[in-house]
Amino acid sequence: MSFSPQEATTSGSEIASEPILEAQHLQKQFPLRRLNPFGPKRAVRAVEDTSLALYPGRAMALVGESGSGKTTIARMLARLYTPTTGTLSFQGQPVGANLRAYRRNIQLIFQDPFSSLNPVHDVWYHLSRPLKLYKHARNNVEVTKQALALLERVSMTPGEQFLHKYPHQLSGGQRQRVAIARALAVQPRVLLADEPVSMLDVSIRLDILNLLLRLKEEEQLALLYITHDIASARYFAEDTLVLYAGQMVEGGPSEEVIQHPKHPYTQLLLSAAPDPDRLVAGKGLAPLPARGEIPSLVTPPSGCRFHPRCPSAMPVCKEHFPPRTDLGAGHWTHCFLYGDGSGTAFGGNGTTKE
Amino acid sequence: MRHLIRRLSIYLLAIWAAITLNFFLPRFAPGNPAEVVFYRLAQHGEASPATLNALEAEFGINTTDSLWVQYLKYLNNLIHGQLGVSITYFPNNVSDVIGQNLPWTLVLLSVSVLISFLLGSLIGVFMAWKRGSAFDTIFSSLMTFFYSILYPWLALMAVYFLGYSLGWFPFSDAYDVGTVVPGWSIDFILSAAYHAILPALTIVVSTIAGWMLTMRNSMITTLSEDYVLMAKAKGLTSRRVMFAYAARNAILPSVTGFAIALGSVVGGQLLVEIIFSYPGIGYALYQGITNQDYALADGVLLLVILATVFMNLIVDLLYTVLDPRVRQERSA
Amino acid sequence: MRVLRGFWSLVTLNGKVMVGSGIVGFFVLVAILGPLFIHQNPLKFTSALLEPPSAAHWLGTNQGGQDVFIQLVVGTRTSIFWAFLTGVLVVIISVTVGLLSGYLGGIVDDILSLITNVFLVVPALPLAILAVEYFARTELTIALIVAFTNWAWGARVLRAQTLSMRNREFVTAARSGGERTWRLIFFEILPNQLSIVAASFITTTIQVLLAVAGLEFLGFGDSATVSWGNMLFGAYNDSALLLGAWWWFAPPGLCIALLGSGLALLNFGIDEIADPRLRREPGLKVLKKQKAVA
Amino acid sequence: MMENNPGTQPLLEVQNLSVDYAASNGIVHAVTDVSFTLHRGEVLGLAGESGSGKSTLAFAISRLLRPPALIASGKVIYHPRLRADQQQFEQSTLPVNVLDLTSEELRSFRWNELAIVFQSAMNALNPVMTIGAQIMDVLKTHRPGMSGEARKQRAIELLRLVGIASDRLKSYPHELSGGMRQRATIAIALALNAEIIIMDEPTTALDVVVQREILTEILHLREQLHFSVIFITHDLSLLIEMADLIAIMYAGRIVERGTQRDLYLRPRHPYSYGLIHSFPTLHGPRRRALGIPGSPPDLRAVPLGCAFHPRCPLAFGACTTHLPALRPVTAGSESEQQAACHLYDVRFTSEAPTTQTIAAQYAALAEGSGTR
Repeated sequence: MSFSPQEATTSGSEIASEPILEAQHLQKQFPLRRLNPFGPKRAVRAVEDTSLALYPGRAMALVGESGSGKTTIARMLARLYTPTTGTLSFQGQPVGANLRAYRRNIQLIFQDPFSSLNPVHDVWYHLSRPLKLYKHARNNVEVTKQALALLERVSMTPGEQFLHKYPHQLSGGQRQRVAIARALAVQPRVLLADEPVSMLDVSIRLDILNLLLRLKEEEQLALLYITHDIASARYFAEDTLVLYAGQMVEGGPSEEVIQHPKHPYTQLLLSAAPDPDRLVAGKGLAPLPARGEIPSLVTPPSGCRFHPRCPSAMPVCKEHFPPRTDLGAGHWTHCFLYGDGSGTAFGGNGTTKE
Repeated sequence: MRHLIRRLSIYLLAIWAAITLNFFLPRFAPGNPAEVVFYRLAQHGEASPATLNALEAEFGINTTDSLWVQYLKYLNNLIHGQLGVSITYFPNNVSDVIGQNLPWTLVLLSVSVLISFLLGSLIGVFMAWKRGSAFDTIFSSLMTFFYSILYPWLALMAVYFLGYSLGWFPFSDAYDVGTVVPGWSIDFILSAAYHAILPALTIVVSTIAGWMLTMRNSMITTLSEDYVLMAKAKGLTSRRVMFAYAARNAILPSVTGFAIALGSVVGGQLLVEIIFSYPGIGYALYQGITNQDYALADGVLLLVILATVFMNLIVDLLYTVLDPRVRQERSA
Repeated sequence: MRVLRGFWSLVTLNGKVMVGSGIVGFFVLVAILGPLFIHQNPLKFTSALLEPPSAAHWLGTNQGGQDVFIQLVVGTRTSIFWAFLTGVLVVIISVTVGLLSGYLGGIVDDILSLITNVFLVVPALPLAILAVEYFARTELTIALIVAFTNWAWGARVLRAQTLSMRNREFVTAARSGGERTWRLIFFEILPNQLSIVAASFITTTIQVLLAVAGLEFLGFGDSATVSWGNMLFGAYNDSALLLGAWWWFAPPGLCIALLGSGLALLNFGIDEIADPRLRREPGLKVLKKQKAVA
Repeated sequence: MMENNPGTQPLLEVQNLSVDYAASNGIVHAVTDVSFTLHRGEVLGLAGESGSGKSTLAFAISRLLRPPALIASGKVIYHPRLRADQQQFEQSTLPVNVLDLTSEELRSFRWNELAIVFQSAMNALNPVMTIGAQIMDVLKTHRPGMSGEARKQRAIELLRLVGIASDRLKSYPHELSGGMRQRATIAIALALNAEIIIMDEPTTALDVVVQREILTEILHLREQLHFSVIFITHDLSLLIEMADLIAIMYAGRIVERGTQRDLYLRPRHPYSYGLIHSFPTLHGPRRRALGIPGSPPDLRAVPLGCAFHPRCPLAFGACTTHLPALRPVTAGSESEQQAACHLYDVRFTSEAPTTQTIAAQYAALAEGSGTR
């Protein structure tokens, strides 16, 4: 059995290899249409100053609620959106204008397998397009051969049985496997999985996650796993990054972030997550430390965008977005409660583990 | 606000385009329409070289003015309501002819369109509510046949069978020209209403199928919405569920459709007036066309286009009242 | 053979489609084969004036002694040919405008939808008359002008569809897979819209059939051509009404209404196939006997 | 006002309820032979995946099924009680079969006795009507004696109850956030103090924090107002935290039911076990989990015998041929836990498996697939 998440969850210092995909200071604004051309410019400020790095054979989870900007980040990494500012580099080289060459290495897996496959095309067609576009197959015989191999890799056997089926003839899990096979057909180095299981039935979710984990290990793929379910981030990814309203609030090794959350938002997220163990421990639903919903991104709160909901908000939170505080072991957060003495520790053990 | 300003700019552009087309077409069309008109006038013995000059000016022939100057003059005339002189009703101005005929058209059109829309939508609501019943089946078949009927043909049939053969209704003119005098008298109104029955019936019958279909489909879609199910679950009366929840939402696409369909209804009305010799602007248009009275025909057409655009604006306003989602966008 | 069987199963899938294609098929057959059996000039004047229907003249004769039945059969070909041709023309315009406008967005969309909206607001028939009156009276002129005044509705529907489909994940997936724009439009989006294109073609053809007949009725047709609309024009202008010659004006209009009904049925059928909510469920009859359903 | 202890008096008894869908290629059994009892003041959780029939069951109970669905057999017995505070749909406490009510009785039964909260508040609220009007609508129909001002006061009170400011009375649904909309539908459900509120995935479309807020709100309101809840969800981990009793459905049947504690700590049906362990945990060792192999069955072709047998790591001969019935998992025990599984039938197995045995079988399966 090759799966052993604990071993992979090492502290940041042990990451040997160089990042394969690195994003620095990405920012994305979607301009809104104005009626009055002289009026103020308005935009949806979807993502602010985000930096992250993906490593071969490792998975990073982006955790956040709707409106947190996680999908926008994935689409910027896939260059479906052009970042407003910031740089992307692949294997140390800045990403240039040749998007097709870039997409040879970066592939996206979508949330909804019911809409990510074209209802009018069969499985063979879906797999043949990347094979032909990236010249991995020269003719239809080769396409069929490789398509069968791809289906095999995503555990759809015997492949012949599925090759000429249309999406509506497949179950949700099978469709998502075809979508993964399509991404693999490109022979990418990085997979960006945008909530790959949230539309699937509960009992088959782990099956798909395990498939992605197997691919990550066997092929040393770098994985970005986007989810709103923090428990699955713990299961799936070595590293976790928590987003709130387009801002990075906390990140580090998954186990560290989840067992010792520092940012008040991460703490809120964790206390809101369903946790049957609480039942065993004693009484039912724990009270939430904060209420409310994600603010509008057209006119977001100033400074730290969580401050209107934050139980520990200070005047300074309204003024600036807090700088990054390293908490050791690769764990960091953007919160004035930590570092520099600009605030007091929050939530019990505010000190780092060393 | 946004929504309305966008719509308004569309309307202004539409009006401008129609006017401009009306100006340029005769100037670029093959042949010399001024001469055609002149010879027609000559037959009436009302032509003089001055008339020809006036006509040529109207069509932009043999004039020293540049095209732009002509265009500006033309626009200026339009703004002052000068649409030229009608040959058919010489020496009356086109605007006078239209002014005389317009009320008839407006009354007939608005009455029959309202009846058709309300009745058709109501039938559509019931068809969807009682889907699969005999009521639905019968009206569905009728709807299919009347969906694609030619107005003038239906008018001919009505005139021939209900008017000419059976003699139940009068089938020409807008009132009994021989016996009553136009005015606010009971006799006149009754006579006018009596004369309007057949033309109105023709318009209602040839347009109602469209409203029935739109409303039925839209209603069926709405009936499968959760809020209708919830209204039922709330134990509301069927009537309340049907109207306040289902039909109230289903009417929205119908209203949009209403705006789009107005154009074809207006076109149909023109044809119907011709058959019934109804003294509206459709009849004037026909006179203009058959006599190659371009000034008259174009004047009527411009007015019709203008009126349709204006009615679109009213429907837009109505829609804003009906749909709070658009209303909010307006205030935003 | 497979194609034929596929076509047959498509036709029999839905009762409305079946009846509709029966009617349309009949008219198309008459249009193709009918004139082959007629060896007489439909415009030939005879001395048999205004005869009611009889064995010699199935639908009687008109004031010029021309045989109405023969005119009707010959006119079927003209009317159907021009209606379908114009319909195709309209669909080509609306598909192009709709797809480009919806997919490309931005300034292209702004301009194209502005034009579309303008054409939607301006009434088609008056605009067509305005345009047609200065030109030579031929069927081609009418076809072009009707196409020019009727494309906007289809373009609007297709634009809305394309707009919603452009953001569907399978298009984004294909785009992130490296597909080119034209392939996205024609291989990913367009195949999903075929039912809408078909429905729009049929609706348009009905519109066009009526618009052409309307213009012909006003006398803008080519008087040397026999068509349903021209027959109506002749009947009305030669006072068929006052002469009581119902057999002269009733048949062409009836043919238009019937062909239109056939097309409408096809259209309703396609709607039902595309939107299952409009379909009548098979279990409905059983259900009525069930007490437990509200 | 509440004179009886929760969980003792039956309120709603569902007996052998079956729902079919008439499809073009035959009949599909969406719900088959389902029986359960809801007691006063209880939260009953119904869990299952897509196609398990959980929502169909809820619609059948409230008689809101739409064609082509129809109730094939069964009874839904409702036990009314006299309530001094309000108008009653029936002036007696004799049990009635909801499926036998005339349409007029049904109209009065609805919302007075049974209210529903739908999955998507956006779709369940009439987009062209204000929130206030949608609340007052119910009052107008069911409390014709109430004055306009009283209706308005009641609406404000209801909104306040679910944490919405009274100035939202004039808001349209699209002007509210997702969480607020769902609160508003709950306020509507509370309007007539219904005895039963069916909640069909009320929080599925919401983000976790809002979801938690609303669940807390629901439990809090139940304490205050003493209604019973049938809570339907695909997310078993939610139910374990908030339901008193849980029934798990698979392919249209209840396969296991028991208290939340029993189900979480000692799931007996292999499907229940698999479902519970399909959720990654926040604490404890991170171990490989497998979920359940295979997919939920296509209702048009449900496997013979136990519908779960093709996916079950403990399936044996009888599972492919005999349909298991719900039976107590431990004979004579006071626990109400029941499972529809041959493993607990003495005719097929001499000794019933423990949760550990099921865990071991699943682990063996995981081992097998790990080497794949």
